[in-house]
Amino acid sequence: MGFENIVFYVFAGIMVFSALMVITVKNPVQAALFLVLTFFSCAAIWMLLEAEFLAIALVLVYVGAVMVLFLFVVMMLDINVARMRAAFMQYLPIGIAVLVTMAVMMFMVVNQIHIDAPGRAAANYNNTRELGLVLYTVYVYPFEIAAVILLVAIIAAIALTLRRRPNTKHQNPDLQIAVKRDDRIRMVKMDTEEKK
Amino acid sequence: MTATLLTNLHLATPEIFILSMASIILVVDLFLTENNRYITYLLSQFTLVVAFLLTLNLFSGDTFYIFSQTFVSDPMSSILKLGVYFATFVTFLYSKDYLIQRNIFSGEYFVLGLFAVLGMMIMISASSFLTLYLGLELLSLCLYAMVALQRDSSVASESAMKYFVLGAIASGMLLYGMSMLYGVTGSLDIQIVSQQLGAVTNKTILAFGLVFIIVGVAFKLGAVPFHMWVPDVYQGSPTAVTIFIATAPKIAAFAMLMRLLVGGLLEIHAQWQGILIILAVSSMAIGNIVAIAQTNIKRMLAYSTISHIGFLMLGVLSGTAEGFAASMFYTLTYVLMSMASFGAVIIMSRKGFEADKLDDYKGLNQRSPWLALMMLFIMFSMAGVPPFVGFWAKLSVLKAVVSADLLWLAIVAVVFSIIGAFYYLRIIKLMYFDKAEVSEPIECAIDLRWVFSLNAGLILLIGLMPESLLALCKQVVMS
Amino acid sequence: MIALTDYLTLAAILFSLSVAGIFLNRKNIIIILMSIELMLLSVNINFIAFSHFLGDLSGQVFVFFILTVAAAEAAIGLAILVVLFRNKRTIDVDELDTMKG
Amino acid sequence: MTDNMQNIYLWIVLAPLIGAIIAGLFGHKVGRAGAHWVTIIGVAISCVLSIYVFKHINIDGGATFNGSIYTWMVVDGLRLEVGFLVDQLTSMMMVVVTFVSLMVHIYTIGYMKEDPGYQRFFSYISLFTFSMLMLIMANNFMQLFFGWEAVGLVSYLLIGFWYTRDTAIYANMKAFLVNRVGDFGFLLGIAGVLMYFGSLDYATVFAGVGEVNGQTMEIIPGSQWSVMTVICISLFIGAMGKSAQVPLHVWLPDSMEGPTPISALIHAATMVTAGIFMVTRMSPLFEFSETALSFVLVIGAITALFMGFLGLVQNDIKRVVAYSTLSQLGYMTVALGASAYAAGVFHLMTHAFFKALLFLGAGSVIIAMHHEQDMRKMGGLRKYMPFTWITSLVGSLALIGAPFFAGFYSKDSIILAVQKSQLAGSSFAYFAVLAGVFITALYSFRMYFLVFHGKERMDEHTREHLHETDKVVWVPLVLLAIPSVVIGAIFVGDMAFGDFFGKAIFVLPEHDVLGQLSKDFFHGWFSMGLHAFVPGPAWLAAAGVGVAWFLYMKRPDIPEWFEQKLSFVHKVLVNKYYADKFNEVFFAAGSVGIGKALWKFGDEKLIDGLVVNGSAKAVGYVSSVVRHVQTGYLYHYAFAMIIGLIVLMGLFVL
Repeated sequence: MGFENIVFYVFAGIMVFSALMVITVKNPVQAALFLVLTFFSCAAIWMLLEAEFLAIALVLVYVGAVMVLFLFVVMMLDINVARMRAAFMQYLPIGIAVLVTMAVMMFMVVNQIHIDAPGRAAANYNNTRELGLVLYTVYVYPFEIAAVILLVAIIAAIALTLRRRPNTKHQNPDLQIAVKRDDRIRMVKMDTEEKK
Repeated sequence: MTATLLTNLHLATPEIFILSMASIILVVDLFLTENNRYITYLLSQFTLVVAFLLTLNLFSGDTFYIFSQTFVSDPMSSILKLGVYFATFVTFLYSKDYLIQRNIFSGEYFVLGLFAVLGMMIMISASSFLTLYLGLELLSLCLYAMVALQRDSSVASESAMKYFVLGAIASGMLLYGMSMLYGVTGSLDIQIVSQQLGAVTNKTILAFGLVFIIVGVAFKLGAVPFHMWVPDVYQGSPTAVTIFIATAPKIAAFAMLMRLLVGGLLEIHAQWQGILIILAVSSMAIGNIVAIAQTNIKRMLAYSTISHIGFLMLGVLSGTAEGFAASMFYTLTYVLMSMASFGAVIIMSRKGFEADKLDDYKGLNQRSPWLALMMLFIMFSMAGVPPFVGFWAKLSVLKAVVSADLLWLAIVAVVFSIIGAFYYLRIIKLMYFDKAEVSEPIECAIDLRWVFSLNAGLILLIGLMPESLLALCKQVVMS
Repeated sequence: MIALTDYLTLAAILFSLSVAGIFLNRKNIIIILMSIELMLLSVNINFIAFSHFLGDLSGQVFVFFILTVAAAEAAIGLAILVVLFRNKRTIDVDELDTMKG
Repeated sequence: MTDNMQNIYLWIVLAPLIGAIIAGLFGHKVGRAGAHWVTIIGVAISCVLSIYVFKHINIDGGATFNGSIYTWMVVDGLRLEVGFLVDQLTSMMMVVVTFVSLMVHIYTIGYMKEDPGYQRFFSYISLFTFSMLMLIMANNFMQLFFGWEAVGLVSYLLIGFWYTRDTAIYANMKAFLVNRVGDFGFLLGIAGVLMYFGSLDYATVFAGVGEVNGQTMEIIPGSQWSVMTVICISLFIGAMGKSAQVPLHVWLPDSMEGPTPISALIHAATMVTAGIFMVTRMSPLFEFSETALSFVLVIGAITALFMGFLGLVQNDIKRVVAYSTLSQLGYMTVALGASAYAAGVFHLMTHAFFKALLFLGAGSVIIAMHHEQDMRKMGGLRKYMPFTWITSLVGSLALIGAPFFAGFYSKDSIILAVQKSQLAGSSFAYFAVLAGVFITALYSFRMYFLVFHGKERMDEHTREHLHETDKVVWVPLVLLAIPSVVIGAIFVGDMAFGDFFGKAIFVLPEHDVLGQLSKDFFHGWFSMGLHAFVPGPAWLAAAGVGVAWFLYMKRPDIPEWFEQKLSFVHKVLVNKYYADKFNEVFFAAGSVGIGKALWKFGDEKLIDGLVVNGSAKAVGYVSSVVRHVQTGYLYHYAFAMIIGLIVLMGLFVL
């Protein structure tokens, strides 16, 4: 099973490295791109775990949508990159201490969990189909809630960020179509004037 | 398949109704102009009233599981939902004029509020980690957005950002804990998890997951040291949002505590009891002590919330049905008091003026004896002075703690509540014995006046005859 | 063959990194939001690993929902960030301290 | 008959309440006269009925009453109800409370004549009477506690009655805070009772003493505490707050900011004795804990002696009376500690009359002096105010325990009882109460001489307007003076040494000092009076009066001189002329010095400054430090969460 090991350790290595870069690089654009890399390698690891649908969904949803949103905001907000890095070194020791403590503590516990690996699924096993079967039956209630959550996200995002600026120039087709002759032309009646 | 899926669907009618109405109001609101926006308000209140009746109608002594065991309808969930509707209804009433005066009387406030109510209902009726998490997120997302709703206020957006980041961290931790429990029990269903717990031999992993889960719950409740968001958010949000955050979501957080720790993890009570003791004692200590140094009443009430949360946890940690009932009683009555206290802040505020400094309450008795008297009720009740309801709430949790052989904890709690009494009484002193800095009388709409009197009157009334509510709490917790 | 512990350890490292990231970044809220995404990712790895080793699909379903919620969360988080930036002209964490004490 | 009596009890309680409600809610409708009439009639009904009850139970030997009137609720089998227990002890207290209250009501008409809050005031004092009656007539701990809190509440309302005065508000807050400490103990005591006895009903609790006695509890893990001792001391801490025992006494002198009738009613005659009453009522509990009794004894002794010292150096007439109240409360507490409950309650009764008399007399002086309270600006008032003068003299004589006056019998019973007591601390207590007699006489007559005799030190304007106060003011004085003289002689045989209280008070045979005394010593009131003339406390009192006369009448320069020149002591030794007076002067002036020192350092700095204000400051300080943890920085908040998580993991996982 050498190949599987190689895949796991290579992608795990990339993942940890890129996650580390996400939290340490200066430029938020780079951070976002490293986050994309993290997600990609994570998707690869999920493939190993036979969660094909979620691996694809991760790439599509995260890399395709969420990260683009992040990048969009980063670009939109005009942030001074240079100033952002100050005081990082100062807190690095504490940061490392926290990181190591957490990691060691968590490792000591998760190391105790052992479940024997199941055999590989048959070639015609369709992860997406299986997931779909339960998602629309057993999990129909959570599914509906998730829909509501997305709706709330839309409402909130619009309510918070939509600005109607009175001085922007834009067309209003509704008014353009509804326009009448009288709105545009004014008939002026006047007496004829003699040419002098 | 369909038959099993959709049986007893009527048990979810309140949820379905709220969802439908929230969506309808969202659309209706688009077609309203500024002048008839009150229709949104009326529709929202109508929704809550109907939902109240629907839930009341469904109330029965039995427990049902529907939607493939992800939704539970039991007496406790019905009572807590009724509490949520009531709290939200009163909150909307208090908020209406406040929102109009500040030009944030928008449909979004009510729609998000209703979605938040839906989130709370989902949490209350959750019988699976999945629905619990989704309900929590639905509630939280609505609250984050509501805090930031006053878009031109820089404190509001600052507190929304803090709330959001800390909330996201907390739900991350909660999820981590859930993943651990899923790993050792092999199920997301809280009932099955609780049955499997006995079979788990490695208690360390359980405790590990448990700690993460408690962090998530403690954040939602606002227990020390996961309380840091509470003062900033209470202070920074528009008061109409603060009052919302301070009331109904506490009921939902209590439900979350009950569902997870009592419904799911009662088997390892010995382990979570210790954690809750630490959280409860530090909450009571930090909450009561830091509140003394506050000059902003919203912030002071935030710290007071933290200390009340400490008290609330005392009942749960005792691990007995009596204790759970006491905590439930505490939650419901605390929500009532919190509602009234922020209601007073709203009544005191006017267009362009926030009555959030303690000094604004100086000499209130001369300006409005009625308001001062009601405030006196509220503060006495919060301080735990008989015969107000706060006294019974404190007494019942203390009784639970003592009968769980934790006498020292009860003494510690009493000591902190005495320290706490100081800052409540300071408000009374300000109102009755200090000279008013401004002498203009307080204007207050007639509906607001009635609701506020009713709210404060209830504090006294339940205090005079608490036994029926106490008995109700006991009854629903037992089943 | 890769054991369950390896996946869980990977998730634990990722979780710790995200926690450190939240603490270390004192200037840029966007990085904090990214750290939160990392945290959720680590939880997802846990769930999927358990799901695979237990042979139970519900873990994957949970991840499906976490992904959905995380997307919604990111949208709202970024919306709040935009509002904040409009008000304060900065997203510097150090300057978010008007309320304290 | 029982039904009939039950109605009477109900009316005793309700009459003042009805008066209070009418005067309070419809004050502006009934007017000033209406307000005082309705409340006075209410209290008068209550007083007359109380006297009837007293006669019925104590004199005719009628049945005592113990029953519930109204069940409020039942929680977990715990009944919370309103009920009355009327026995010999209660009926006596009822008479004292309603009688003094009636006098105060009448007197208030004159004292508050010009106050805008007239109706409100009457409403409060009637409300107070109601609460106090509920307290003493309670047959269960819950009602006791409610009455306890209610009298406290009205007392704060009344201390802060003139809320425009800054000092009044400060005094009010102080009274409130100090009493919270006491109430905390009291609540713990009640909680203990509930926990171990499983009931709040007196009768049930007292019946269960046998089972609980000997049990221990573990408050701090690893050490065993006797349940009875813990409960009794907790309850007594409550009594210390209400009855102003050291170190919870600091609120009482300050409470003199309230109107004088209040000082008489609440802070001398009734409310402050609630603690004494409560301990007496709980005698079946206290008897089983010698530790608690010793604690009571020592606290009482300290209060009795040292508060007397403080009385010596006050110049405000009301504060002198206040310190004397403290000291006398100490006497009562000492009696309780010595298991001489009957003597304590007997002193409570006589004290209620003569102290109310002294307060009202002081009030009368204050009215005449146009609200001047400084004794240094008085003097020679005897000529202008004959009634006030005579009644004050009677009151002072009763206070110092002059033979045949009321105070003599009660105070001497206490002293004798303490002498007999075998408890730890009783020899210190004996010394304290004996020395206290001298001090009491000294400060009482210092006040008396400064006010009524000697040079007229007031300004011209005041002197011109000096005259005896209205009839409504001095008639109550006379009515109070009568019992101040005779009541001791009438009741000493029954109350202190007889079986007056029957089953109301329980004393273990080995603690029964009064029983021994009645066999060995007591042969009627007259012989007891005569006995005073053999060397004993009465001589000390006489010496005190003599010294006071010498220091403040004959040679007012001496105290001043002593204060200025410490070398005086030296001169006295050299100068033979002073040698005869040396003992007298040295002792007297010395005690003035001690008083001053105690006042300055003990009371103001240590207890008031350090313990009361200090703890408030400490909490405030901690608060102002801890709040800085909330830095406002998001990463600190997140850090706190992470640290919290790590700590919890460290504690509970690894």
